[in-house]
Amino acid sequence: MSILSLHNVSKAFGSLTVTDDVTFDVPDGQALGIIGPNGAGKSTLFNLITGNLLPDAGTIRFDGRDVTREPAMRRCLSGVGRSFQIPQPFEKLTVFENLVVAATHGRGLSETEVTGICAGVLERTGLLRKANEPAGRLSLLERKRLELSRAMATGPKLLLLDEIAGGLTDGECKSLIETIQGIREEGVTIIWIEHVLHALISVVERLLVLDFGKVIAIGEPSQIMESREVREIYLGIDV
Amino acid sequence: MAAVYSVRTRTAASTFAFVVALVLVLALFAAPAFVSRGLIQDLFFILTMLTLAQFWNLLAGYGGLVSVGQQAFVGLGAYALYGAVILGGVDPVVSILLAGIAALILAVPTAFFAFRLQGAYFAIGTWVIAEVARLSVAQWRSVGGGTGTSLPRDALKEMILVEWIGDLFDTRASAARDILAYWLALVLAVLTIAGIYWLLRTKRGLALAAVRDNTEAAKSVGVDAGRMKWLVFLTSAFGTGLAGGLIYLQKARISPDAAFSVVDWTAYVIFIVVIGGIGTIEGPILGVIVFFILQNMLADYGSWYLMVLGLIGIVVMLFAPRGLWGLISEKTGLQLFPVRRRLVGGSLKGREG
Amino acid sequence: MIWVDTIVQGVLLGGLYALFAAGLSLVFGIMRLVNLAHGDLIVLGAYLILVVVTVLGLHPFIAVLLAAPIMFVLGWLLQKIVLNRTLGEDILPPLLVTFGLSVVIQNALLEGFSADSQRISVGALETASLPVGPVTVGVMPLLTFLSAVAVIIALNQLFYRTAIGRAFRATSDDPVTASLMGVRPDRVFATATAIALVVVTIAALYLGTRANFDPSVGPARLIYAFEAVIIGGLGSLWGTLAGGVIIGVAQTVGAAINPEWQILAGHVAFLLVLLIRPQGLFPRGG
Amino acid sequence: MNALLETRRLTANYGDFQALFGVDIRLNRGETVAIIGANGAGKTTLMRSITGVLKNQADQVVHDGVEIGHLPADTIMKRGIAMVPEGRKLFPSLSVEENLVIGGQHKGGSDLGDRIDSIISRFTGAPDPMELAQGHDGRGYWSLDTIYELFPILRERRDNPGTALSGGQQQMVAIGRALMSNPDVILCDEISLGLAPIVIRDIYAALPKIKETGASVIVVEQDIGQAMAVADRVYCMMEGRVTLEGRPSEISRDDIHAAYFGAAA
Amino acid sequence: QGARIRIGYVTPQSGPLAAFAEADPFILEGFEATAAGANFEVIVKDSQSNPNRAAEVAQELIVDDEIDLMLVASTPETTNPVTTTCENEGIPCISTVAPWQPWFIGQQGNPGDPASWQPFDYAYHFFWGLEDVIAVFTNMWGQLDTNKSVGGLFPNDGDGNAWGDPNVGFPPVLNELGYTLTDPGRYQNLTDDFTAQINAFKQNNVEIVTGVVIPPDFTTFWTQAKQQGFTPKAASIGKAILFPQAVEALGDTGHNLSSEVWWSPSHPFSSSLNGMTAGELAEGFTQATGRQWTQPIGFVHALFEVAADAMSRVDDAGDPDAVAEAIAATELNTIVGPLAWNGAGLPPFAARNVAKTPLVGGQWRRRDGGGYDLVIVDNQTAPDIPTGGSMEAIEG
Ligand SMILES: Nc1ncnc2c1ncn2[C@@H]1O[C@H](COP(=O)(O)OP(=O)(O)OP(=O)(O)O)[C@@H](O)[C@H]1O
Ligand SMILES: Nc1ncnc2c1ncn2[C@@H]1O[C@H](COP(=O)(O)OP(=O)(O)OP(=O)(O)O)[C@@H](O)[C@H]1O
Ligand SMILES: [Mg+2]
Ligand SMILES: [Mg+2]
Repeated sequence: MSILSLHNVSKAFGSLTVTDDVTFDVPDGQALGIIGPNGAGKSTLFNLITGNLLPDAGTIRFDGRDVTREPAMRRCLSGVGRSFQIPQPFEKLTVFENLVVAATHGRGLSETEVTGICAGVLERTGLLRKANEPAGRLSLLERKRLELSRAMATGPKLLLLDEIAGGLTDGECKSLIETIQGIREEGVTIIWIEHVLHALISVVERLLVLDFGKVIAIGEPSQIMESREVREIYLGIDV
Repeated sequence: MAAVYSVRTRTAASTFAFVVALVLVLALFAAPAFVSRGLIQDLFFILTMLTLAQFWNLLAGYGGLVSVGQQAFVGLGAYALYGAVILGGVDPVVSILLAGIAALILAVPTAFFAFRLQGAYFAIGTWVIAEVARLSVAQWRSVGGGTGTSLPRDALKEMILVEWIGDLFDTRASAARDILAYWLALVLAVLTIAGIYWLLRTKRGLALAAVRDNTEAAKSVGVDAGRMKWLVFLTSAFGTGLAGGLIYLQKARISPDAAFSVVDWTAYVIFIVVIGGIGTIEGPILGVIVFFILQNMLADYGSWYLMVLGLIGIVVMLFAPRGLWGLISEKTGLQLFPVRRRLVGGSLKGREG
Repeated sequence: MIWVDTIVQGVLLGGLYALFAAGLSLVFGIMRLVNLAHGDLIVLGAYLILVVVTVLGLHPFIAVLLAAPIMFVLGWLLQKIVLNRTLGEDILPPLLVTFGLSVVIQNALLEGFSADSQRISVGALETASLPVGPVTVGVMPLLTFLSAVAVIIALNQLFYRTAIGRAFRATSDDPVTASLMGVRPDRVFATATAIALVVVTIAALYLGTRANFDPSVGPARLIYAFEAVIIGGLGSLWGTLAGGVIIGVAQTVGAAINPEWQILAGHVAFLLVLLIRPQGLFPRGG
Repeated sequence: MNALLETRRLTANYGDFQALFGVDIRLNRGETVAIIGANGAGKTTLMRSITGVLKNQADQVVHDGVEIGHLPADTIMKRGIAMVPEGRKLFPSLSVEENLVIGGQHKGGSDLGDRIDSIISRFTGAPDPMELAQGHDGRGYWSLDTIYELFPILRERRDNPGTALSGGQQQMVAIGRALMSNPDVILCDEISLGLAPIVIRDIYAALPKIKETGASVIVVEQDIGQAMAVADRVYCMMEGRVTLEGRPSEISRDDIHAAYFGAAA
Repeated sequence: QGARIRIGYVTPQSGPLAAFAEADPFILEGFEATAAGANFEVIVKDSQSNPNRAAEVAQELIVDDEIDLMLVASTPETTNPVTTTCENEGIPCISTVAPWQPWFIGQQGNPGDPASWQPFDYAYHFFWGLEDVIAVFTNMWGQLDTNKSVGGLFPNDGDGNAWGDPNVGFPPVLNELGYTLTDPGRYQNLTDDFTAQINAFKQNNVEIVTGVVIPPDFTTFWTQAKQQGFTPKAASIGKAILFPQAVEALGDTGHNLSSEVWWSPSHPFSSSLNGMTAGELAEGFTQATGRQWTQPIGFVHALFEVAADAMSRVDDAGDPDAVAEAIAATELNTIVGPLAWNGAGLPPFAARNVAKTPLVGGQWRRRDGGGYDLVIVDNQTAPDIPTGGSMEAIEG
């Protein structure tokens, strides 16, 4: 059964079509990677799935319901969690409070019920030390980790991750991969946009390639990586 | 193996502040026994302006809704009270509740309209709605139309509790009425501050802060930003209506131009909040005291007073946009009404954020 | 017949409102500045013209030519020294600062000129009228309306045909990128306010000749001016004229039904337009 | 040899957030330098600091031997440093031609405001904008005609609103707009972003012509291949720091990967 | 004697009503210079022309300054909030310069329900009433040959609602006297267009215009009327053309506008405080300030006359009931005429609290070399006051 399915979804900004007739399914519990050049429309696709943007055409179904016109907040409640590519922390709140907002509102729980959940998430993502620090003071890497943590705190069934591995050292990258693997094993479906391919490929079962808003390939990572087209368009560097 | 965590909000300063506040409130309750009537009236003025300022601050400082139309709720609340007393024969003290309810009722269509507008448009839209309310009330002949009217003296005389207070303090009825109004203002102000503080400490308060920081992100973590706006707007309207009713109960005379005055009930209130420090509970408290002192020192200088007031507003906004409390808390880190939730326990034991 | 007259007079009244609003529209359109002191600046302009008229004994229409450059410089300094510091995402600083300014101007005028009603006299022109078809039209109201149209044409020419207008539009779109083009936004804003105050001076002439003024009459008209700007749509000068006319006609038609509804009708027209088109009738680039 | 443009221990902050940590780059006269790096590495922030959109210490940016870190953006532009901003940033209220014209409207410290400020500066001791902008009169090869020659399609669309164009055409307008002031230095931030390869080729084809007229160029690119192809030297940034510098021929793909992503492939 | 008697005086020194208070310093100086004045300490508070502020300063005077007596003057916007406050506080209050109906009825809870009206215990008012102004106006109109068609300009404010009131205002009396009234309805103050009213007047062949209009609105109306070809034979207007500056603002078109005259230098009265005649008081004001005399001067002076007289008749100035009683018992010849709260010429409900002063009619006449003079043209209501000419029609 697929938890998410997009059917002929399109979105344009003025004359620029950023999402062009996109159709795909994500089976429950799967991890899907999305790659594509800068400006291909990857983040826009996320915004359409989360409801931060509404599509011009097409339908989006989540968890068996048509959510095409649902506002972002409703979709979050029904289980769509996301991270932003450009981190969007609540800067005046502490890291912990950032998570409390997500956990209380995203799951509909009371504040006392979520303390443990939030602390647990922070432990997993390694941000616990910074729990009481205002989010505005975090470095870029910490902000990205906060994005991941906050998305996890909403208790998602579907987790959308937008470029969270850039700029990590080897060790950090490994532990990030472990964290994401862990989330997967709990049964959470994951869609991950990432330029750091080795990290992506070690997690996802399927890869979707986006170019100019169009899905140009979707399938087994190894197959996709083999295809000449993808290498040319995406990597840019001749190998 | 799971570590045990808990959340702490209190600080040493806030505990101290709480005790001081408690003593202060008790002292204020007892004040009529040992201070002059003039002081009671001054305190009434301070407390009602404080209430208005807290609600405007809730609206603009926490909810991001910069309204220039709060006089609509003051005026409508006050007129509802006069209508109930004059036409319905309801006891004035009971009518204060009706004032709040009337303001709440007006707030619903106002919000439907004004929420379609953003920023400056919102501000001007609310102002126009307040004008419409003023002009409409000015057509209400049975409470005097554009002329205005006074509260019937009988109703004032027979007001509940007045006699009891008169006996208690052995004063004339007019002084007893002042004391009653003062106590009501004190209750209203304390409940307002406590209520707003409580709201900020709940998950809704946290969501309010999140929406203010980043609306898109807040929506993405399940915060219903639209409902927060409604909550804040309706609450402010209700509280502002109560304050309006109380203010005009004490004045005993009303006219549309006075009750819907944008200068008295919105501009001065904005001035108080901004001087004190927007987006904090402490700010309006400080602001109202400064405003009161300025008014007392300078009011006899007529137009010079207003000029100075205007200049102070300009200077504070330009050079200390976070107000006096902003300056103080920046220097000292002081917070009397802390809302910051600190995670303690587990491996964080003993560490302070 | 009466209805024709009512509408004609409403349109002419709309010209007055549009004139009040044109400067506001310019400033609001370019820098989203809500200037609550605009009405008081008009009154200030009227006093300035009055002083020139009394001291130099000039005809008001000539006195304007002298007052306008003074107001231009005043506007420039005001924006450069005070208002530029208030611009930004947050609408509160401009709101509070211009409100403070409004209080300061009003009371300074009160100190300087007392609360006496004043009027700028244009002699026989005041009561002159022209028969236009079935209705008689006052010469001054007609001049007011034509001046409003002329001001809007002139501002449009400035806006769309000159280098400075290009800089206005570019800065309004994106001040940061404009500064990369060698445009200095704070200067552009200062120039815009300076020009707005020239328009204010023209509005002041008609305010001062139409009826009495005293230091306190500014704010009462401010709200109509804002309504005209918002109805017209952000940054559209012709829209502002249309907005003024809508409010003017709504007022006279409302009054013809019952004078009680006169001012209310203007506000209600405003609310109705916004209910249907929250972005106004002719928003620029919208 | 003196660099034409140089940053020295350049730092930049957005509020509490530090985005640049002591960046040193230099651009020699006649050179093309590419800056690469992942999203959020700080490339755009670097461009904004050089052009004065973000304020810095005076000595953190040096142009032609003059410290310019503290100057406002318009004065820096009048010194001859033009920018093609990320995301093109055309003015939607201006037509294509007006977008171009405004780029050349203010060159050298010559407008009335500058003259007034220059007079005022004599009394207040403030920096004199006329003096600071001296040495660049903005005259040169580029004019509306030569830009239409370079990008003929723009002549056809001259009266359209800038935003009604395709992405590639918009990018051409943005480049033309920067050229209109005949700058010594032109900074291009991600000019290939979101464009089809064929369009990218067209745009990069203009680069030699631009260099011919005497401008030195900094390009910011995420497309590493493109960057390598056009640059004399490359800087790679990560997390607000320069992590790699060199000539394209001298750097290996692994170096880039390490510098770019932090982790080895 | 010892302590001086404390009087509070609330007056609109700043704001749109400031012209009413323009003579305050002159009058106060004069009062302090009199023998009686030495017994008093007068504490003056500015209402800023704002009813809210007026009530506030009244409270301050009563509670903080512990005044024995309140004086207040100038328009219902000032007198009513102050009087209401005094009444609730049980402090005696004398007020003036507001017709008695808006003062009395305007302070009743439900002005529409006469059965509910109640007299005041501490508030006393002296001025004329609408019945007087109606009599004066109709007498003036009677001097002209007109079709008896009247147009009314009544705004939705304290004065306008009283003047236009269908029971106690102009309409019933005009009806009785055979005039037809065209009353288009209550407009808001600071209206920018009067086309609706002008059209209604034209349609009904109105030859006489009356009303109680604020100055800027009358200028707007009058100018528009001229522009739209409407010139009545008479225009008798309250409030707007009270002050000479306001008439001057009309340029040449102010000639022969008519208005009620409550006080003038030719009123044959003199002060009980210092014996000055009306003419001398006006002259003194002009010498002190260089400005033309205005009508409130006499009444503000009279306010202090009444205060001094009443206080001289009480033993304990601190006893509000005694003071109120003394005021009620006043019989004094003042600079505005004889004053007594004896109910003369008043309906029973107002008899206790109101004393009436004489009213005549006047016209503004253009002076050679600029400026206007107010000439009394009708004294049928108070024959003691001499006229200076007779009523003239306005020329088209
Ligand atoms: N709100 C918007 N308005 C106009 N254009 C937009 C908007 N958001 C994105 N775009 C444009 O849409 C295109 C796709 O953007 P998007 O952010 O989806 O790309 P992406 O694939 O996520 O790229 P990257 O790898 O750089 O993150 C870009 O050209 C971008 O400029
Ligand atoms: N206005 C801003 N306020 C706060 N932080 C910002 C702002 N602009 C950029 N940043 C942050 O500064 C860091 C560097 O951003 P910058 O735009 O310079 O990166 P970049 O290398 O140009 O990335 P990209 O390839 O996405 O354009 C990022 O973490 C970004 O989130
Ligand atoms: Mg993206
Ligand atoms: Mg960038």
